[in-house]
Amino acid sequence: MIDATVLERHGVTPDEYHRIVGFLGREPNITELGIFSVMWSEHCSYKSSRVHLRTLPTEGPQVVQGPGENAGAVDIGNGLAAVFKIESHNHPSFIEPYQGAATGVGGIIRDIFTMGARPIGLLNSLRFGALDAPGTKRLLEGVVAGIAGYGNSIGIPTVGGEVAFDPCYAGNPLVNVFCIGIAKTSDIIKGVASGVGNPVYYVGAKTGRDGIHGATMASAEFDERSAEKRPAVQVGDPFMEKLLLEACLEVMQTDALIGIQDMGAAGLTCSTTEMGSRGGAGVEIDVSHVPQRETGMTPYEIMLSESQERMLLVVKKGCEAEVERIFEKWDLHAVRIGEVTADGMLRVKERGAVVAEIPNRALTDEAPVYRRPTERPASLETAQTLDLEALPIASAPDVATTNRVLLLILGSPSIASKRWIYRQYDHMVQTNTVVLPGMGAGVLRVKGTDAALAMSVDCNSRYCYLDPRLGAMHALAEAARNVACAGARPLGATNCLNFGNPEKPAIMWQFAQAVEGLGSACRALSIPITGGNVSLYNETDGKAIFPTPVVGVVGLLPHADRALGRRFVGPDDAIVLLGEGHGELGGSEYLATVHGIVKGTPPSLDLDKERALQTLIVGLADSRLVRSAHDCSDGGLAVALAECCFDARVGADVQIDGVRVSSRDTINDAGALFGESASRIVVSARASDVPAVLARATAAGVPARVIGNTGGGRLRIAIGGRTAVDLQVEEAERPWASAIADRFTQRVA
Amino acid sequence: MRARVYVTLKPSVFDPQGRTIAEALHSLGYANVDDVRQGKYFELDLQTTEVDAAKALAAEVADKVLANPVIESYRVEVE
Amino acid sequence: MRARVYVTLKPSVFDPQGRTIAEALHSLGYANVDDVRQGKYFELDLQTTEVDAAKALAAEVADKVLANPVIESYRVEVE
Amino acid sequence: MTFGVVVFPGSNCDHDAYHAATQVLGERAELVWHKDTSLHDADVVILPGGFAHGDYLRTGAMARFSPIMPAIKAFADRGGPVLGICNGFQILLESGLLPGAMLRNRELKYRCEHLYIRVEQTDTPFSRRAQAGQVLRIPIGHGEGNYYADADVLSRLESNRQVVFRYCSPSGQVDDAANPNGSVHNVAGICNQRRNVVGMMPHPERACERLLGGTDGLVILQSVVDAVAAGANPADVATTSSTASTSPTR
Ligand SMILES: Nc1ncnc2c1ncn2[C@@H]1O[C@H](COP(=O)(O)OP(=O)(O)O)[C@@H](O)[C@H]1O
Ligand SMILES: [Mg+2]
Repeated sequence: MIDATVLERHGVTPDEYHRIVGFLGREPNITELGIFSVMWSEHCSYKSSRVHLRTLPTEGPQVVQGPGENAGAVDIGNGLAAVFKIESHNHPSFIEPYQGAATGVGGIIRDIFTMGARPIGLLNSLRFGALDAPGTKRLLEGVVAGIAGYGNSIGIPTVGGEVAFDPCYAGNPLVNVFCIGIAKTSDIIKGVASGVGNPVYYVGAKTGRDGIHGATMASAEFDERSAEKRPAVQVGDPFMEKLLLEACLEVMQTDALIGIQDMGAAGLTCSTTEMGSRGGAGVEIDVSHVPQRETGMTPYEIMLSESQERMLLVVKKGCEAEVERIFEKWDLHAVRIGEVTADGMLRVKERGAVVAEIPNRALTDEAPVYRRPTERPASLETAQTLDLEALPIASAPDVATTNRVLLLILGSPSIASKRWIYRQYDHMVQTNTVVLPGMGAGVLRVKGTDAALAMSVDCNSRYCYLDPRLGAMHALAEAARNVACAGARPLGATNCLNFGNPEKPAIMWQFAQAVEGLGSACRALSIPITGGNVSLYNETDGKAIFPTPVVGVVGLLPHADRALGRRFVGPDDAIVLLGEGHGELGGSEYLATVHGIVKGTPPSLDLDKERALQTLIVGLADSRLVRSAHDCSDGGLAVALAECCFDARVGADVQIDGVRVSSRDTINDAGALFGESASRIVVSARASDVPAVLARATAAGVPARVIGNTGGGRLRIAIGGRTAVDLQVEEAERPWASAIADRFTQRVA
Repeated sequence: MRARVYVTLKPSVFDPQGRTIAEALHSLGYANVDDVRQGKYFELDLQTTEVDAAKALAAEVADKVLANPVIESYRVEVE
Repeated sequence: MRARVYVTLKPSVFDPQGRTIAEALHSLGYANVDDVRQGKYFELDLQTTEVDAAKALAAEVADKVLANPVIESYRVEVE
Repeated sequence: MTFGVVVFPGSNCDHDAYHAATQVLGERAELVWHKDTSLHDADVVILPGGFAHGDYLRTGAMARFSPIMPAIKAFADRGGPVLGICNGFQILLESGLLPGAMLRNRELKYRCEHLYIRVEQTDTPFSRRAQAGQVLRIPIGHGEGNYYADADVLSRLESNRQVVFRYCSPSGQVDDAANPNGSVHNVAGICNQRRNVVGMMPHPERACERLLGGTDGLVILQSVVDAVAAGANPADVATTSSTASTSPTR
């Protein structure tokens, strides 16, 4: 019955099958094979990534919960913890952008409230092909509408994110969603099953045939009861999730609950086995008690269904009525489907007859782990070779041309304002949003305290392509720097590692390098990783995406009212540059947008300097010595300065030093204006505070210099005394403000 | 000529909106309504005067723009 | 028995969705589509087995719940 | 005084209204579950924003059948002040407590941002503290805020001075450029004939704290605190008519 074709369809290798037989001491039946296949899938078992992920630093005095639970958590004082995680929904969003993105939001929200935390914020990190390429606009529009449709409805503000466009994502967009919640540290709930005889409850949407993955799909061949066609697309139901969220949080206020977990990937299978294995217990369920949306579902289908908006609970014996009553209040029917057992087995019955019986450990701890071969791609050498002298530009700089180049970069969709996007997200519900999207890191006050949390997701995948190790370090550093620019001290990070096919040594090399880089940056900045997600096989027609390790960092501001935004506050403030530029153009937005090339090596990154810089800016914010702060990254100093002027319509008059990276002055100017040297922040300060700012910087060992003043209606940048850029702020703002919106104009008369 | 296009979720796709409406109807006492599925309905005013051409045009428009073939199916009528 | 309910905006009410679709169709080159109006479509599974009773039930549900008389009108069919 | 904040399944600004009433205004507030049939001792009722029943059929379409609705109607009939915010406004429309209906935003997109509204009428319990013509900066967050009423209803609304708030420019200009959703006559909020029931799309509870970027919403909530303190049955509130122009420039 189980032959090579069946194994292949389940993505189970002959070796793995051998191990399965070993664990069971017999051949599995089809339901058991299905259960093994999903639990041992890359998505659930992390079999290719686990050896690398183990090297990430996960500890620190602030860590309340590290990796391994549904989400990580850090202590934020006042007896509270911030619970957060990021997850990908790339493939589903490509198939059906609206529902794929919506269900991605739904899934990550469940991970957070499962921990006993009330979700208070969402971020999203999106990657698409070139915006003008066919299909991109439809994808972007659908994904954004899906995120909005789910998040707005359930009432969790989307307070930030990032969006980038590059042809490498044309066949494989990325949709990563981050969620953060707040729990009392003492009330954090885990996904464990324990206490023999305690009832196991199912609550939420009914189980349908949706989401049973193609690769693990049962076919008529091995089960006559199953229908031939099943939709891969799941439809999100934010209303159901809102009810689940409120009801679960209410149940968590009682002492009736032992453990709880959402049914995400691998549905009922994953939640029963993981909860059992965490609690060192077994779980026995009868699938005939599982609420079903369709008729004639097999145990195989019920166990593997990935229907959305479902939760599994282990309840204290004797508290059943209390739990059922709370769910009834919310019009949800909690159904008892089984109980906790002592024998460490996952036992599945159908109307009393055992249809699957597997030791939990075999599905979780004993799942295969691979150290896949790695090999540095030969093509990297060429990519890293950047010949600035060969760039086809004039050698003598003139202001008109440089103005045009700046406008071009400001209007590049990756740099341009994302207002058209975040305006579709409710970013104010829950009345906590101190710093709105578009102003830098999202900042949410913590009600009942003076504090606020800042959060940012970042990754420059061009850097990661050119040097995955350094690129990943930049991702962590940039996310942390954005958080620090808001005035918050980074406390912890989560990550979503989006890569190609790990069975290719070149991809696996990228992966290993990126994890190494991420780990070393986390250690240097004392930011532990508390959780994350890995998304592999992001390839179309054998062509992989750029390695994209998206990092989300969460930080704490003791005083919410000291939060900073990017925008200049008014005229006559001094503009101070913290950090130094070296004209590094490798992998820059300038090269990509103006010259259409992704080449060179990413900017260097000195993590000690980065750490000093971040500590400095957090201190300056706390002492109210600066009025705005903006990280200088994509597009370099010129773009950062322009963005400080935008929305405020406050101009800037700036003088900077030149750099020498080429024999031609145009290129030197480009390096000074658009070079992306790391560890730089543009701040503005009252003139009277400048001495204090500079003194603090000196004490911290951070280079700092007054580079100009705010005021007037123009953005003027001189290099070594010679005017390089001179534009009306309004003129500069136009392409930036409208680049994305104009491509979607849809105004009805 | 007027064409009517009916777009519905494919039968295998879960329709949470329809289900929620059905449940609301139950709580209002309409126990006789077993299930509800919600779809979209379009009226197109076409310049075409021939039935077959109108049908073909409406079907093309439905296929390309009005329905999402991944999860929806459609039906066209011309009057 | 299955009832179908079609809910449309009253002719006097401006339909932004229909208008947007019409404009999108024009920009795709479908100049033959003069106008589009979008409505809602419901399929109700009723326990009733009599046509008249089914019609009456569906109409009641449409009137009370499915359509908003301020802006919408509806039509019921039973198969 | 006590604010009664009604919680429908899918309400998501209920806690925001509660927070504004208790933490910012320092008043009492109670969350009233939609299956309750009594408003207990609420002096003012707020129907908060959100997505009651997911707004799956139409915004507010199913909430109007909630068991609490008869109590709200009775409260309104007695002259009690009722404020519907966003989804709450939509529920008031669906249940007939206010005239008209909501269509999708003309650009078909959900829209969340700070906007400006002009106070047109000050003889309602939710605007009595404002100056006629005062411009308030208050956020919106909705996908279906395109207010519609047919010509007759609209002219009655205007002649009875029932348009309480209109979308406007920062300087108070009521024109199409300031209209975020296509509402007729730039309507952002209206009241019933008796003037005690007000519905508005913008969220005053989101604009009550400096930390969150502005406090212009306070005038609306403080108005009703005054009204209740004055023991005013809104029908008795001084009917000093407001001076703002009643017909918008279009
Ligand atoms: N998808 C999105 N959702 C919400 N906000 C976004 C999104 N993309 C970008 N933003 C916001 O726009 C601003 C600029 O984004 P980005 O260019 O990535 O900032 P930075 O360069 O500081 O990392 C940030 O405030 C960010 O939160
Ligand atoms: Mg960024």
